[in-house]
Amino acid sequence: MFKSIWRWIQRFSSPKYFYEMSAKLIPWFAVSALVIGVYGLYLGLFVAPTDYQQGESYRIIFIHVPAAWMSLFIYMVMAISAGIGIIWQIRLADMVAAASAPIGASFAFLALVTGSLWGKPMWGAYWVWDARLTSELILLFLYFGYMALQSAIDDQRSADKASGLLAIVGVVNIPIIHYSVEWWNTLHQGATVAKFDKPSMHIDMLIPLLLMAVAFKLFYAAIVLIRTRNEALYRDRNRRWVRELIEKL
Amino acid sequence: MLEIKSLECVRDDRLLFSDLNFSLDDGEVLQIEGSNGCGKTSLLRIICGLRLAEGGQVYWRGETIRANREDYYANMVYIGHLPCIKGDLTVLENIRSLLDTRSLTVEDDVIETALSKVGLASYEDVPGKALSSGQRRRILLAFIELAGAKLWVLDEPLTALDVQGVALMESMIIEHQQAGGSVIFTTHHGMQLDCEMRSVKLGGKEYMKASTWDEE
Amino acid sequence: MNWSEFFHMGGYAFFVWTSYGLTLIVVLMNIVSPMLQRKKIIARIKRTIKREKLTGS
Amino acid sequence: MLKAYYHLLFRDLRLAFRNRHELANPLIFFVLVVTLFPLAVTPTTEALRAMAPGVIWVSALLAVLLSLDRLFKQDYDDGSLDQLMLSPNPLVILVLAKVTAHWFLTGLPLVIMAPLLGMFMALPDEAISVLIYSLLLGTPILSLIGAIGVSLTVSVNRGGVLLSLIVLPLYIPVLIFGANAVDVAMNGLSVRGQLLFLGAVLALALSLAPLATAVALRITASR
Repeated sequence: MFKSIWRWIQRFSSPKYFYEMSAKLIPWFAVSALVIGVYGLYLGLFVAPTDYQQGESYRIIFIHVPAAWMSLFIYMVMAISAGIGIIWQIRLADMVAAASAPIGASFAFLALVTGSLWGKPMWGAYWVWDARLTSELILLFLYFGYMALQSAIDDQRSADKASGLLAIVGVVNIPIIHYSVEWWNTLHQGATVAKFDKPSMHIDMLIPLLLMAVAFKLFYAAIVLIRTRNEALYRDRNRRWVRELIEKL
Repeated sequence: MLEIKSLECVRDDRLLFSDLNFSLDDGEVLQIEGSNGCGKTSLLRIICGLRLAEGGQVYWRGETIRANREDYYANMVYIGHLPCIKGDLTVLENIRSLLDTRSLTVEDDVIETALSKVGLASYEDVPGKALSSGQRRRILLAFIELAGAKLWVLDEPLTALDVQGVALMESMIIEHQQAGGSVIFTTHHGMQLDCEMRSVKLGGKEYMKASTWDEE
Repeated sequence: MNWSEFFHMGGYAFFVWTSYGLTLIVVLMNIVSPMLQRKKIIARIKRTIKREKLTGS
Repeated sequence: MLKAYYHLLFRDLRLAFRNRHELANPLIFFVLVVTLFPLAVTPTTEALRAMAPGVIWVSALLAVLLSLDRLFKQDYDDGSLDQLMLSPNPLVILVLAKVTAHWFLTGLPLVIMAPLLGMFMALPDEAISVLIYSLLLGTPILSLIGAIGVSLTVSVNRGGVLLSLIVLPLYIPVLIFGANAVDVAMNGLSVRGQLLFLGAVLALALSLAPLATAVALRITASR
């Protein structure tokens, strides 16, 4: 019983099988991301009412908050798949982890930049040591560390395992970092600065926000599949299935 | 005693070997042969449990070396390319710290006998940095002798040894075999061993060409 | 609401549109870079195949 | 098992004491960096007091970071690390021994040196004692987390910058609470919460970091 499940997992996690399957999945994710994203943007930019405190500037929320959520979500995905790769020796999981890092880093970067663009009208400065922005910055550093370690080790397998372990250590640390930054922030800033992403959430604001979050997730799914396909091609460059595939191209 | 079953090793996406099977009984000597880069060192590191194989298992007394870790490591000693000698410790301290990792307590005079056997008599207080590389390797020979292991895994044990050193290594292997121990080794130097010996050849023609290979 | 008012964003046009513009850039980069990467990898494997055929191994 | 721990601990300590000049280096670095701040900013008492907790803690952090290398580098280069991993004893115990040795050789001297630096930075007495407590709780965490970082990067050539890149973000909570404890003590408030937090993180690091380090060492050795 257990053995047959294991076989099944191994078959479905073989890079070759994944490569074939993912080609069919990507268009679905991409199209639904586009549709939901466009609808979300329409609701967010045209339908959602103006915030009575922040005026129109709050509309940055529809990308800033989903981007921040995604950066954290992708880190979790990275750590979990790296853990699967380390424990069960499933190569596909390592590939997913490696493919996720640049996407997650780009979302963290986006969250930082949009956050500071939002902060300028709110606080009068592009950068304020706000708890969320600071945590996001540290998260970006964690991504950089992962990618630096991944590219510094020559042997692919060691690189995967080493950076994967770092991702897991990072995940254990994220709550601690988050808590301590939050605590540090309340000490040093008091209540003079308005809270960041809690404008009184009107339902017409909440729906586009959630739609955008879903669109971002689908977008990530499409891109991570494309990137994992690249990883599979590159890592298996000497295996027969890749050679046959390339000769056909 | 030691059994290797369908071992597979991949390095930089090159298949070094696959479906490798052999076993080693008490009192057997086995040489791993093959050209540079064919995976001899990787194989020895897999046998020691330092490197994880892409497929297959290594069994010690019927159980995998992971399951039987404590017993295996108490009975196996490995010597790699590196000398494991600290320049700031004396010869005696060096050998003691090596034995400590194996949780062995050995009397001073036993160590002295072993040292004199490998040609390092009265070197006990000399710091490691004052030794030549051949002398450092000789400390390792004394360590193998004292380790009390049944299985010796030796990766290029003749590196940096002079003629007497080579002869010493050869006689030690034969002695160990006659006492019922077993040895796996690799070497690029000719080793004249006056005993029964088997060999496993890695990187035969079929593997050299097989830079392309199949899944599973 | 007319279009010029919409683009004006109540005086916050710069912040809002820079944010959305940057998002667009990041999204596009995420799409383009794996495509380029794929091209590079395929070209590299093709070169390897060619080399192996030449050296006859 | 306990014997294996002591043997390795004493071996590392002995090795370090054979190289006494190297032993002092992180300490001198620590004092030197702290000295730079009054020179760069201003030596007035109020200014010094305002930045003292942060400056001392950041310097301690960097001093530990610079010394992390000696945790595994030498053993990796001369092959002793392989022998340690082939020991019949659990690798976690050996990792703990190495980390303990590292703390004795860097963390503890930093703690001992702290009162002097507190005086340099015009800290009041009660703040100095809190500085000692916070360093006493915090530096072992730095060694424990650092051990994970080094064991992942020992095999990398010129891994020094890489090591700081992956370790420093993980040090942030310790820095925040350590520096804040001193800051709060200067204002005569209770620092119980901060020290308890550091203690909790220490307990967590003590139980998880050696495991992670052992796994990391296996990954590094699997070459």
